[in-house]
Amino acid sequence: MSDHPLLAAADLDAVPCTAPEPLTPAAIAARVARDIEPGSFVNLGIGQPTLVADHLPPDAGIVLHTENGMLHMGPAATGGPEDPIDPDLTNAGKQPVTERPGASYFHQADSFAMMRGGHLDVCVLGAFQVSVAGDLANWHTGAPDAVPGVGGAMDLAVGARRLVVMMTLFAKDGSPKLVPSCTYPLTGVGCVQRVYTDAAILDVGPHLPGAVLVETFGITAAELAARLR
Amino acid sequence: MSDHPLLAAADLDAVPCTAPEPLTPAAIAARVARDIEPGSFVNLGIGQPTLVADHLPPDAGIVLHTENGMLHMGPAATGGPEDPIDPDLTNAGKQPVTERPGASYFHQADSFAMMRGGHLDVCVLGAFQVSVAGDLANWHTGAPDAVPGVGGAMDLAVGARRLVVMMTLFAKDGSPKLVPSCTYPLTGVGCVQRVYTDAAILDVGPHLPGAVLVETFGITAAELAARLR
Amino acid sequence: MIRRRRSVAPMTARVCDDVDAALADVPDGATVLIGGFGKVGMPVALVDGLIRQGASDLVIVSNNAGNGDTGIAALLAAGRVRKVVCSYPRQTDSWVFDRLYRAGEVELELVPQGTLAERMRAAGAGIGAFYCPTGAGTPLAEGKEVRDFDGRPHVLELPLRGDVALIRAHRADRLGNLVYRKTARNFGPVMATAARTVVVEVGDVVEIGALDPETVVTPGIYVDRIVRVP
Amino acid sequence: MIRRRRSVAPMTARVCDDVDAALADVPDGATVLIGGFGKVGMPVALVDGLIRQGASDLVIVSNNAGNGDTGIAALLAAGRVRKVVCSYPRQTDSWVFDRLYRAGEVELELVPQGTLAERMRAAGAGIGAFYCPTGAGTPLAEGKEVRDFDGRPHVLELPLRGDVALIRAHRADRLGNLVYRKTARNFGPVMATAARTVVVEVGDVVEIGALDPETVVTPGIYVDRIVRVP
Repeated sequence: MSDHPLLAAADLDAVPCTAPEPLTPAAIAARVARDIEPGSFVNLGIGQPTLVADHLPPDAGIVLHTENGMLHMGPAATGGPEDPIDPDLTNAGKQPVTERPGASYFHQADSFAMMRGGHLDVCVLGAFQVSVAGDLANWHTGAPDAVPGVGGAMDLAVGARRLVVMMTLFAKDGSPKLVPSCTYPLTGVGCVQRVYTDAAILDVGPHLPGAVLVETFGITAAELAARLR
Repeated sequence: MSDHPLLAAADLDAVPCTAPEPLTPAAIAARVARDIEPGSFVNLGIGQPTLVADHLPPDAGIVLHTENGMLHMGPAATGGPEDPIDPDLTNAGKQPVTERPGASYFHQADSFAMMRGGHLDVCVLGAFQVSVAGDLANWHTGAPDAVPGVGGAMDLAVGARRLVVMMTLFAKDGSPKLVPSCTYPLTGVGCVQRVYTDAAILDVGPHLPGAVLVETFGITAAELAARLR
Repeated sequence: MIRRRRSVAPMTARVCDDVDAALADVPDGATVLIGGFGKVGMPVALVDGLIRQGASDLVIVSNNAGNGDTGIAALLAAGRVRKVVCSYPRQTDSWVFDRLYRAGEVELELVPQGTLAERMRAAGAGIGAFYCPTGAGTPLAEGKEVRDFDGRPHVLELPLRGDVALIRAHRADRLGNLVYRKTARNFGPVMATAARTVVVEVGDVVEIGALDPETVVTPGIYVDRIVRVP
Repeated sequence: MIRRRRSVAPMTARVCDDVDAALADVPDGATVLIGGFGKVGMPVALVDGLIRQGASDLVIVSNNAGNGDTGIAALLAAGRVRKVVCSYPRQTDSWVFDRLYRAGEVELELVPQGTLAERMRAAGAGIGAFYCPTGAGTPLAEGKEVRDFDGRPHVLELPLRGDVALIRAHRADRLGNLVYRKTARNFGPVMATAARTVVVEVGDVVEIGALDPETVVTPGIYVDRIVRVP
């Protein structure tokens, strides 16, 4: 048993530190992209996860799903002659996008059936907090006067074969966003499998004795473990 | 209260006898067709109900649904140059049919959603027995060695806005097929609203005090009431 | 189950002369399903027509709760909406909803987007209720029955029916068969099955037979009224 | 929920050389969903391939239980099938099933046709269970939970999943996007969502981009293997 509030017992010296500096959002996105297997069907959540698309190898046959009703979504439309902005074609963030060859369109019930039914291989979401048991909080800060909005976040949380989170490891006030137990309202229970952050990659989940450090960036595992206490 | 085992109390002399002879199956079908409102969406069950299609006014905009996945089904295909037999185009009885302009095709979940969701105006089914409360028995004789088969009968029974039955009023052994309570296994409970037979039209249903004679054919209402005792 | 009020008029009578004719009978207190994902696929002309028409005390079911000062936002601003059922009211330009919500002047039922779609599908498909894993263990499952299937908790969800649906499609034939365009398809086909009266604005009305039967997305059986709004 | 085993091969590798390659790994005891309504839309070459392949102790889910002496009937006659889940086994030419059923050599689970489709849809759509009015008060609801919604009794129905689905489509592109033809569409799109491995025989395989994205009925995400069978 570990006496660390977040991390499972492990040989911290064996965890590789693979970058001299903490990762930028683009670098986190690239690292997420590297772990996505060729041929995967992937949903990228609103916000920073959309950056992952820029780092997927074009020949890997990775297919993007957008929950507003499309497979084989292409990059953002720039409005140029090659990719004009089409008001009928957006991603889940309502930004204009393009269509790749092999695309298909479907309605909302079919789109969420696809997601909830376990047909997507990977979903990448942002988060306010992730717990060591894989609980996800990413839709509501819990502030009493906040207007809540959930969108497809809870559907994505239960549906994907592999759900990973992309976020900074520490909030602006310095507190870890990886927590023993989420204090913000939950999006899903035990649904996150891996967290990609600027400082480290960690595996989480209901069957682990604590978060497991996979790789660190700009900090050694031992130093990070100390910061996470 | 009526003391008749099947019929609600009524002034039998007021029930019109509108045909000198019992109706043929084609004449029953024509009578069913006459009661279908213009613009209706209609499903015709396997067997004699399919005859109804021959009697629908061509200009009434009545649309046929077939539960194997089509709206605007046309007449049977004869194999002639105008309506060749297409192995991919059949009705629910697996007979080759044709397609009318304005047709659409859909899969089985969508087709039965359409039916079960109450979007069809009229469904016409055959029956072994109908009870005065509108219970329907039309899928199984209950014989222990019979191979059962239900197909879409139960779905049709619960789904249509108006379910009517087309059958002979008496079985081959002379017993009425309109019964106080079905002895054959049920297809649906309280689902039938009207029964069109060779001898009479009767309204049935859970809210009626007994079957209500609407019209007789080749027999007076009083004579028929006596035969039904 | 949707018990549709069927007009007995001839089959091409579904095409209305204008938006106002198509919306004349929307009653106060109606539950109105409104298509669109943000502005994509939003039936703008029908929503504007609903504002002119004047029905009040409405329950609006839509993915979002209005953008800027037009459309659903204008309907809200006019005080016509008692309750909003949606997945994502909070947007950068949802100031009308935000103000009314904070002032307690509009009720909100927040539903996960997929559950919103599935509840309308259930209404249209004659499903009495369904168990859905989405939201189990979260505040949105509070007060709802939860039951395990296959070792996972599922929330019991009920059908969501409309009195009226307002949707936009790309093209209709005169029988009401519809096709959509790209991601503007979104909620249209589901909402078309889930309301007693379905009103569709379309860019284009074509003759019967002009749509390939294999490509029809919403069969005309679901459509009551069509208005051409190019 | 379907946890699909995804091959990591390049995206065009879904096209198999022949039926035998596409079916090589069907295990004994598998639940096999087989498309078609009678012979319409039946994946004849795949069923013949399954007979050659030799898997036994199978559970077959299909609308019917075989016609004549070929296809599903031949699979039954070869003693490979432990159980049939279907809506309508009894046909004029279902003598193989009839004999085995009367002899107690094959188990039958009779499911109303719409419930059969909806149970497979639920499996593919991640719905834990649903309440369906079909069959309430009949022998087919015996032993099942019944509950009233909207004043009507509904039967609790569970998802129906396949290990393998064998279906026929009209045309595929090399990514597995499918279109069907007329009423041969029937169970194909539903079964494609409901099995871990989906094998499709198609009349024609076209290049990526040759199918209009608006008209794709089964997106390639649901399709694991394609065999051209003209």
